Amino acid sequence: MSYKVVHYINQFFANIGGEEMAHVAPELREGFVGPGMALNNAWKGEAEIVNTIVCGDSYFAEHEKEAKEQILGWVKEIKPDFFIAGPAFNAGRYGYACANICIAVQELGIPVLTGMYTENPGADYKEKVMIVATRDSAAGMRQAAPAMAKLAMKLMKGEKIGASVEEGYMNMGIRVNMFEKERGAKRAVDMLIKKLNNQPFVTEYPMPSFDRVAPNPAIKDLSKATIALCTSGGIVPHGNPDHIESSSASHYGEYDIGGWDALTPEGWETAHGGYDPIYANANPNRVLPVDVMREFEREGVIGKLHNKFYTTVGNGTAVASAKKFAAEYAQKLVAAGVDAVIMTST
Amino acid sequence: MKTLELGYFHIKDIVIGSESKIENGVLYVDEAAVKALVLEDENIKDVHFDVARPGESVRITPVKDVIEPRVKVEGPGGIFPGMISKVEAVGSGKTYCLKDMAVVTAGKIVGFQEGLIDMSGPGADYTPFSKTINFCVVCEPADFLLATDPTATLPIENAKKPEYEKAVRMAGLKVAAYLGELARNLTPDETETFSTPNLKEGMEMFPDLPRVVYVAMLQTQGLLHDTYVYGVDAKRTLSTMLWPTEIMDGCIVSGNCVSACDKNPTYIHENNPVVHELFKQHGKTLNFVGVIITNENVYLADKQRSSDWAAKLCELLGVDGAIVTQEGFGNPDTDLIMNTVKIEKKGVKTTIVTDEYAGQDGKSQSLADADQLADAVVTGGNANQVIVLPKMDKLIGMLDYVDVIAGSHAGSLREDGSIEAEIQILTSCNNEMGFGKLSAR
Amino acid sequence: MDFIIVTNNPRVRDEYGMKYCVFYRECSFDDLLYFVRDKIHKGHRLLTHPLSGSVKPNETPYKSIMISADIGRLDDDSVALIENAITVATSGKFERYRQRQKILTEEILADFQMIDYFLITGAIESAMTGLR
Amino acid sequence: MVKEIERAGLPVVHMCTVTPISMTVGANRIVPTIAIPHPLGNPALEPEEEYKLRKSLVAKALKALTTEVSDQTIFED
Repeated sequence: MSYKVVHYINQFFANIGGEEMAHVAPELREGFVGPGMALNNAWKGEAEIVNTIVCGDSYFAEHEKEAKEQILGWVKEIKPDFFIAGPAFNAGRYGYACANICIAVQELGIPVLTGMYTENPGADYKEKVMIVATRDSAAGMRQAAPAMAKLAMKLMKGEKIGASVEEGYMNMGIRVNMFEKERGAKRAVDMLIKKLNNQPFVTEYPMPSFDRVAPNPAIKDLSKATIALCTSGGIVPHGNPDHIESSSASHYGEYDIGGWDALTPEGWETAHGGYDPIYANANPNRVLPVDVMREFEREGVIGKLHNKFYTTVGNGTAVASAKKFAAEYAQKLVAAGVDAVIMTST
Repeated sequence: MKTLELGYFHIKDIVIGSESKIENGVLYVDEAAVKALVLEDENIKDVHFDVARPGESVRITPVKDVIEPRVKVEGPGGIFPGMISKVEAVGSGKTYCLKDMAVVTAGKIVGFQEGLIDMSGPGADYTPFSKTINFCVVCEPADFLLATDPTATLPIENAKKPEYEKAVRMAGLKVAAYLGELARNLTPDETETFSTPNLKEGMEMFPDLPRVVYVAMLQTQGLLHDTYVYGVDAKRTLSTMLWPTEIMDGCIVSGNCVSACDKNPTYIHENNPVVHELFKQHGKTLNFVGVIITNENVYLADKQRSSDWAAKLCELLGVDGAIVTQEGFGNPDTDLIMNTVKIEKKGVKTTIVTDEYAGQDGKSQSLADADQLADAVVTGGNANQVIVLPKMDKLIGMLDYVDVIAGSHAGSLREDGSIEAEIQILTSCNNEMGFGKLSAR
Repeated sequence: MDFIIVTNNPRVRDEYGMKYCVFYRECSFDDLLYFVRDKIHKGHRLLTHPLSGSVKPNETPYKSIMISADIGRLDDDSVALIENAITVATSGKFERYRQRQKILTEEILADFQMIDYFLITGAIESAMTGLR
Repeated sequence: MVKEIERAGLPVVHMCTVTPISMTVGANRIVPTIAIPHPLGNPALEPEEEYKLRKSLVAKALKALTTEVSDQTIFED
């Protein structure tokens, strides 16, 4: 009995056509198509592509919901042991489709794998789905197919997966131990020699990175602007009705301050576990300055104070989730026509 | 020019008997003689010896220190200066080493003590001391150290523990020096020579090579966290310089055994891997200038001062590059980042060696401190990785404490004798001088 | 340097309580870190590293931390150190020790107290010899 | 978090006591505040004085929002 595999490819690799045919809707075919042959050969009968799903890259990008529904429907029917997509090399929309369809199939409990070039936008999903790093063009198929086939077979068999550099997948943000060929001291000396000679070197532990976003243009006319308040100081309605946790919060709060001229200790408090709460509880405006914002509103200094504020506890503990929360409520602020934000931190 | 010749005797087996000698690669140990040596210290009530060989089903725990026996046969000073020999400066002449073996001191000092060496099985892949023939020295504390004070709420008077720690530390060094002495008048199997030019000579000899210094951070925080240099507790020292060969004569010895995975036992100081790898490149791709030693203290002003001095010495020497190695986790990460950032800011390129505590799932932040200037990192792997160590036929030491040693948890010691724990209980498995091949991505 | 030792280690309280300014609190390791954090927010400076020693957070229940007696401007470095220490100690990676603390014997607790006592002793020596 | 708001296209001013942390998290407009437990207040002051202090800090933040910056900028006064 060999493992049943479903393979996802785009219109180009199915030989339907290039950009001009990128609009084609998903189509289910029997057996392998195009690059699937190389995978099948590498598996030597231990696994076999039973079906190939072909989808146009533009179609997937523009009709993601429909495409996913259709494809997941087929996958549920076929019940494969494994789902493999691509490799997409440097094709951006193809990479995006491969990563996203893999994430969706993975949620069904079916192991998945895709492959693409490290700078493909789809590679942004490398922490969510295992992605084999390939070269930047289809000329790299000869290396990519066997590499993907080998790792796929390990996943199908449920074997232990080594560190990213050993297996050739992109680092998923999880530290995995491995044995190197050389001892650490030699690796350190070799790395230093490269660094001294201005040659490229790869650190074994990249320091947490701090990317930057360029500043947005300033507000031209404050008196017409809607300003929103946000805080990582954990200000919540008294009694913390949404049970925002004092640290590593799993959600953020969205609260209406319409009708509040100032925050009162009876109405508001802090849920933050990261500092002594007595001062904020005595006067919550010390963290979220609703009182002075209202005065600025009355004075016409600002157009309007947005009637909702967003709150998180910012202990720095859950950087990733804080990021997610902010990204989410930032969209709400944009949609509500807010022009600028004052964020207070404790 | 400072030159030291090391003579290597490859030890094939160790036999405990009634005579001490090295013959045909076999080390014979007179049990009564070494016992008398160890019991010279009244803090030790009893001692017994055992031999553990690679591949045997043997577990040694709790390990305190690991030492390679050496003897100084030519040149000033003696082995382990300031501890065993008088404090004269070493690092030149000729020194003999008993290779492929080690003296391992074991026995409980504190109740949560760790350090485990498996001579076979999966654990053996992680600790370098599964590959050496180990002469184990298992000590027992004197009764007066254990005397129960009937008025005390605590069952054991632990005020004397520092004395006992010292007694066991010295016992290991004395036995290693005694065994090393057996090689004094013999001919080594092979020799290797290490030479370091002084600054002026080095500049003239290798005008075009980048000049590199090695910055070794020594753990110096308190009892069971200490390191000694020429007999001085290194927490009371300023960052200073050594010839690389001084280390080979045992001028740095370890008093460290808490969190065994990333402590540098004396053996690893003697065989400092960074020193050896830099010597291999010396005169070829770089000019190895020397060693800066600096400490890792608890007091923040000490950290500030020591890292300032390490960076200042780099600046004074005008080096192009530096390798920085660490010892321990947590607050030493702060020293590591302070050293690295300050040295980089002097315009000196650095590579650092550390290890990680990324959690059992590998998802936590690996280091307690970080900086973008530390862009060239070698890692000794994630110490939180879980491992199951099968039961061994023979135990040297005691297992009473496996349930409480770092990296283990209640129920670590299973009924079948196997142990489920994090790899951090294995001696030197995440070594931060780059002694091993373990890494992580 | 005038200092305050904040500790949950009875041995440090007993040995140094009469000699130096010692704040003893009967609390967990984490709570001690939070207590020190609040002090730092009020303008005290950290004088010792909050993760001193190789005994892991939660492995030992005891911790002694030295802070400045004087209150000044908020010290950024102290804030970063204590926040990092809290992040590390509460990250969950030392969670299994928390369970283990329940099974520690009196003897082992005494040993943990002793190690912490020696760590802070070294710091006291440094603090007594230096003015800054 | 400030970065995510900036990324969404909204100018944002970060009012924060530990400005190095604010720099690290990538805020572009930064206004230093009083203390961690009470960034926009000072319990040692009389309520009216404290209110004035808060108002001056928020005014500084509003000014920051109307000031073009090209890089991370701390608005000290």
